[in-house]
Amino acid sequence: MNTTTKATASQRSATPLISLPQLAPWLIAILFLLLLPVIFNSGSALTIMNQMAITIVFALAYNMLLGQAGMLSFGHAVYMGLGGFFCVHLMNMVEFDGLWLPLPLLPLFGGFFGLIFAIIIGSFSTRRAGTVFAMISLGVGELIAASSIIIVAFFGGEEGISADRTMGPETFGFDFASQLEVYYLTAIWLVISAAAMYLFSRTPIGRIANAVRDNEERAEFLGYSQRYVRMISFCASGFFAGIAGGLFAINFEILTEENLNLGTSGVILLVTFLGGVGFFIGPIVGAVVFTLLQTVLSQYTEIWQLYLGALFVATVMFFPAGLTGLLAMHIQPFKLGKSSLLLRPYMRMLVPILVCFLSIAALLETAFHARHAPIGENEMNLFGIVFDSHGVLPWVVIVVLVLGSGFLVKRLAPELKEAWDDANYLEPRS
Amino acid sequence: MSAPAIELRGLKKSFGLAEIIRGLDLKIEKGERHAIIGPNGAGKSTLFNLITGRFHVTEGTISMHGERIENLKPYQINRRGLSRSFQITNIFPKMTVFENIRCGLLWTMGYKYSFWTLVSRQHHLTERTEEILEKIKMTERRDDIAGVLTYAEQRALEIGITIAGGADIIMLDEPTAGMSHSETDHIVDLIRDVTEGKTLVMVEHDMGVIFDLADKISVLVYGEFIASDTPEKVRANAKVQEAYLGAASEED
Amino acid sequence: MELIFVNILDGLVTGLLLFMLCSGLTLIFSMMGVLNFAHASFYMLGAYFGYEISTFVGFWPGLIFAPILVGIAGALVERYGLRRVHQYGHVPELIFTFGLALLIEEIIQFFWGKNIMAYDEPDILNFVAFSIAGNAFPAYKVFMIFVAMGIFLVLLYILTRTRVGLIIQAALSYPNTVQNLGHNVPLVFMGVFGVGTALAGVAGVIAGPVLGTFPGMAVVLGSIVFVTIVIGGLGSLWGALIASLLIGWLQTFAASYNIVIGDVLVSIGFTRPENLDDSALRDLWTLTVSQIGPILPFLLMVLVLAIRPQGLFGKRES
Amino acid sequence: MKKVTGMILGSVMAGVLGFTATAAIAADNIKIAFIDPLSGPFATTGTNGLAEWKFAVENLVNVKGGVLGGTKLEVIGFDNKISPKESLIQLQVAIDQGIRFIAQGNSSGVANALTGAIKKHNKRNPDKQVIFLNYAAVDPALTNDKCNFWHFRFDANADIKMDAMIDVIAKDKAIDKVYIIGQDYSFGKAVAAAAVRNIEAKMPHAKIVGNELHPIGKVKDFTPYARKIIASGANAVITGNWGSDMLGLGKAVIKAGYTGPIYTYYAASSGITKAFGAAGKGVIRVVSEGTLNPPISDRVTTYVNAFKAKYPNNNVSQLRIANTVEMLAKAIDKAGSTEAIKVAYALEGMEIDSIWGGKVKMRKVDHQAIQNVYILAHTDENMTHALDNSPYGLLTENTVVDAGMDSPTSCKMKRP
Repeated sequence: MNTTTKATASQRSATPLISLPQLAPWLIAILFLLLLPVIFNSGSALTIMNQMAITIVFALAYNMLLGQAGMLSFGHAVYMGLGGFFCVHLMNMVEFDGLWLPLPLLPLFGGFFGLIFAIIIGSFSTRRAGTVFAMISLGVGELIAASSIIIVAFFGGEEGISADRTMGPETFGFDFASQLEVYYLTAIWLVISAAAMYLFSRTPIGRIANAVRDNEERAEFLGYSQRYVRMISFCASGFFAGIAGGLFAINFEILTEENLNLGTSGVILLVTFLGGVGFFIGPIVGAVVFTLLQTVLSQYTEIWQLYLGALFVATVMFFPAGLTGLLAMHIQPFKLGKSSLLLRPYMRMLVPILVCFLSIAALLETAFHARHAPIGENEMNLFGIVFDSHGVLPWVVIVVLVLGSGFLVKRLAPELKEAWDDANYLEPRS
Repeated sequence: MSAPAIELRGLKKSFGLAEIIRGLDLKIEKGERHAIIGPNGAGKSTLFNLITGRFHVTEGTISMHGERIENLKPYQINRRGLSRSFQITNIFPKMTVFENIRCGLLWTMGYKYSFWTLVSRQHHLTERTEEILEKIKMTERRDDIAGVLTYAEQRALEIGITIAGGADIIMLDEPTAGMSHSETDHIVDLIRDVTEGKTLVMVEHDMGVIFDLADKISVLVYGEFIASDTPEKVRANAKVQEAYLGAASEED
Repeated sequence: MELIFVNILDGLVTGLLLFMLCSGLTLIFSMMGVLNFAHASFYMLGAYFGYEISTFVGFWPGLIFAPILVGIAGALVERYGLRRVHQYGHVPELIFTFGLALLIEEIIQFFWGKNIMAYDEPDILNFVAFSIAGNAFPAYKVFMIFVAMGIFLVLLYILTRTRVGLIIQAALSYPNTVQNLGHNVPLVFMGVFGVGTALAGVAGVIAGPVLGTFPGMAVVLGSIVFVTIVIGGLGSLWGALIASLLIGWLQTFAASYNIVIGDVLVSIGFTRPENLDDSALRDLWTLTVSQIGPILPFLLMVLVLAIRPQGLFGKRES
Repeated sequence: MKKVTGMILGSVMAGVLGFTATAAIAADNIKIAFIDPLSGPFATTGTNGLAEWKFAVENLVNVKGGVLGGTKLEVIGFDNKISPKESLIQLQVAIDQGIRFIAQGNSSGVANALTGAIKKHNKRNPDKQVIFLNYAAVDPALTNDKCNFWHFRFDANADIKMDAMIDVIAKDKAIDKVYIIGQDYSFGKAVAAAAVRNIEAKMPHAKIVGNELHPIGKVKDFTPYARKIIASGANAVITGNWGSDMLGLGKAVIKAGYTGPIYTYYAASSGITKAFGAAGKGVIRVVSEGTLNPPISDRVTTYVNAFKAKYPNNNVSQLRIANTVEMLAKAIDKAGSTEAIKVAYALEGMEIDSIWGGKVKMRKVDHQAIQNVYILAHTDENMTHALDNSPYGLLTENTVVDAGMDSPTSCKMKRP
């Protein structure tokens, strides 16, 4: 009893909310978001950036489950999708029924509906972690995606439900007809949600979620019900996923079955894991990289999904901490002031590794072209080089490149490993 | 006020057909340091798990300060002021030492499931955590990941987490298992220090530690107490010498 | 009445096909604790390998060699992929197999393209075995039933009568003790994964001609396979068999009878709204059981897990 | 620190993005954006369609010197992964590249998303208006309730095709029990509704013995459905199924012992013709807006042979693509401009001679193309142009001239 009153008293003690070094990355991020559309002002760039922002919010929400609370969900698209569907209906009510609702507030309602469904489904799915939770999430995801096609009145069948975002009351003179206005609206919500999710991870429940992830039984012996902790994490995650759904509704003005199905749920798992589940910015990195890969790579090659699948499997196998983990590995050498030790082996490895990856890609592309291109179109263009995919010479060149660079990488690997070990220890080892 | 800290009445536990705990009666008074000893497989850990809610009770009752607690969830029992450690180290391996201790504090300091306060801004919480780190002499390892600590350090951290919440009943399951002599001495000092004025229940194999720490000893053999008394009397008890101490000396 | 008998037979075929996949999956799960998301992808590999071999030397060699190839592929995946991921824990393992499922689908499209393959049953089995009230029962389906039964009996024999089987049985019940018995656990793991995926390969070869061989065939079956072993109880072979048959019949009978949900609602006392178009629940009233047939297993799984998390016959929780 | 490295990474990638978004604007061909699935499970139809588009543009327009006195047409593929969301992104990318003609066809869901988005886009950006050339999405709503000025449909819609199909079925008085089965989504429902309407109106002697929907893409084994069809005693089956649902249903029904006709929309090419093979002969019928067998002219034979020489693994299967390209070229010439609004007005009411026979007229009131509709049979006899590199193909059985010419529409077109 005594400690409780003391605790609440100390909460009121005046301290600055957040210190400058803590604030700096956020300020840089905000500045970056403000400046982005100045550099990339085409409609498609804005659309892609909006798409990225939405994916970031969704991935961060997903990581509240996977990274923070250790719950693997195969059906999280449901909460984003349902939030989005309700938002589209709200937009239509604004247009046709005269509901007064300024557009910028819409994502909040998306979050609210995401939360409601998270409460309903979480009430039975969060009883256990691990495989049982994963399987329930899969089942519920499939059920809701399937009913979205059956219940036409609400979900609009496979055509989905569309709306017009510009029909609401103007907010500060904006009617949100232009992509740019929508971009800034999305960016503001991105910053708000990211900050809220970051702060959530710093609250008692956020910390205890980590504890439950690491050791659910021990947490029980510290006074916390693991089920309740998971439930709260799940609801919070559902809320932010719903916000992402609201943003999606504003950006695309249409929600379809696609927003609910297993594919979308799988993609967000992929995005989050690719970025790195152990870090707050992991999902951000994952969302940025994935969106770019998906939009840019698919313009250049038909087999982009093959690369993506290979990248994902390689990440799980070799860098389970994701791309961010790969970067974070370098903090230790940097702190020790030994990052310079790595420079030389990195430089030596750079060319062979690049050549290795590019030549493997060239091998796949050429094989694919040789097999699937129309007759007569033997010429293909790869990295700006035009050659005949049916000819012997290109094949010989590519195979030699693959084998040669692969051999070099293997040769150089021990050197890198040694340098890496040295750079990670304070004292040079004997 | 007179109710004992822990009271067992006719406690039984079966797994399938095997009856592991066969009707235990025991009173542990407030402030008492009580050790439970017995040969391997006697049911000591099972008894711990029954009291702390990890296992369901087959028959009988468990009371804490006069209130029945059998078959409550572990977290419910913990909230009533009982905290335990584990025989196999049971910490949060991916979190820092500081965070491990802080997790032990959160509930009892009233933060519960709060998501509107930031832990880093709770000076009182940070101070308490630092105090405990000081107590278990781990201030220097504050920011290290718990999973990389040495075994002895992890055991100390385990005790730190257990006592952090300020529970008035502390249950330690073989706190010195697998430790060297100097490490054991350190842990014993630590236990004596941190359980000052509290009820302590411990399972232990090291007789030195038991006679050093315990006010009372209960001897558990095949799911039954064959003695429960002060160290001197237990040591003199013929049945104990035959069933337990005799066997123990053979082992040595 | 005759129709019911035909439906029972059809459901049996579906159920036994499911079981061929589930038996491998549940073996792998019991031994290794890995829920192999990519299991149906190995089934698809089996169908494609079978098709490719059949274009050169006919169906029957495909039935022998395709599963062997799939098994080898599975063993390689275990050796060079899964074993590496194993050290990170179960969630990354699950994610790995999830990624593997995506990758296998892409690899198949890389080599075979996206078209439906013209994979047909062998001519020798292309006749009507018998007819019931005008409903033809193809000989190939009889063949499928016998293959599935055969596999089940062989599995049963191996598990209960051989040394390897005893080790596997021990692992089913006491996953941690087998490690201590001095058996070469990594080798056993690799073998079990190889055999499990080879079983999926057999299922692929014999199902490919009937259910179609196309890049989406794994997705159609994939999650149902999970659902089945989760319902049956993770790690229980009998549970897998019973759940497979249950789901086979459930889907067959759901598809066979046009029970309208609205009629059911009326019969249990609800009144039908006067004007359906105005009702928000209008879709519920016109829904038929056959429309929701394929999602019934998911509903069943959610119910089973919410009530009995270890599944119908499972002893262990995951 | 981590944040900053993330940012740097982000900006590098964004640089790549900016480069690609602006780089592609070059040359002065008139570009058509082909937004359809080029990867994923539906890519077969998409890539085949793209090949047909590219070939049609080259061989019907560019060889004759292009449009506007020498400008060439060019088709650029955009992969929408059959996702409405991706389609909208690709639409935006296409518009940014200065493309003003959008072609799409696979999935009415995507078409719905696109037509809505294009309507809003044209209203919000009058300087960048675009036209939607819908060459395959046949959901009737697109030229009825959801019609708009920028959308033109070159395929016969589901209602028109059903109208023609029932006209043909009604001629066979022996058919008195019809079974309707389809996928449970808008198109499947539209087909079922149209079938019921037409059968009731034109086949008073016939009875509908079954009318049901099954989940789309989720049925592993169609045998139970086949059993019901057999049990109902049906002597004609009508289905709007496509892809593996079509093949699965067809094979199961045939295997279960059914011998009557199955009338379909999409039971051809993409491997389906080859997979049906001998089993489908005498059973499978396809309703289509054009026919290859027998070819009505040497022009058809030359065209198809040239196509097969270039794309041996693809089929000339979506015949309206040629009509679309020819009409578009004519409209651009007539408008004397590539401005979307002028071309759109030029397209309204336009009439051309179809390479496949008969005339194609773009009805002004709802932007629905009116053309001949054919009922084709799956067979290996009298095949000039077989499909899927198999001996099998589609042969004309019946022709309905100017099908659906007077079909009603609920479209209330608003012209800018």
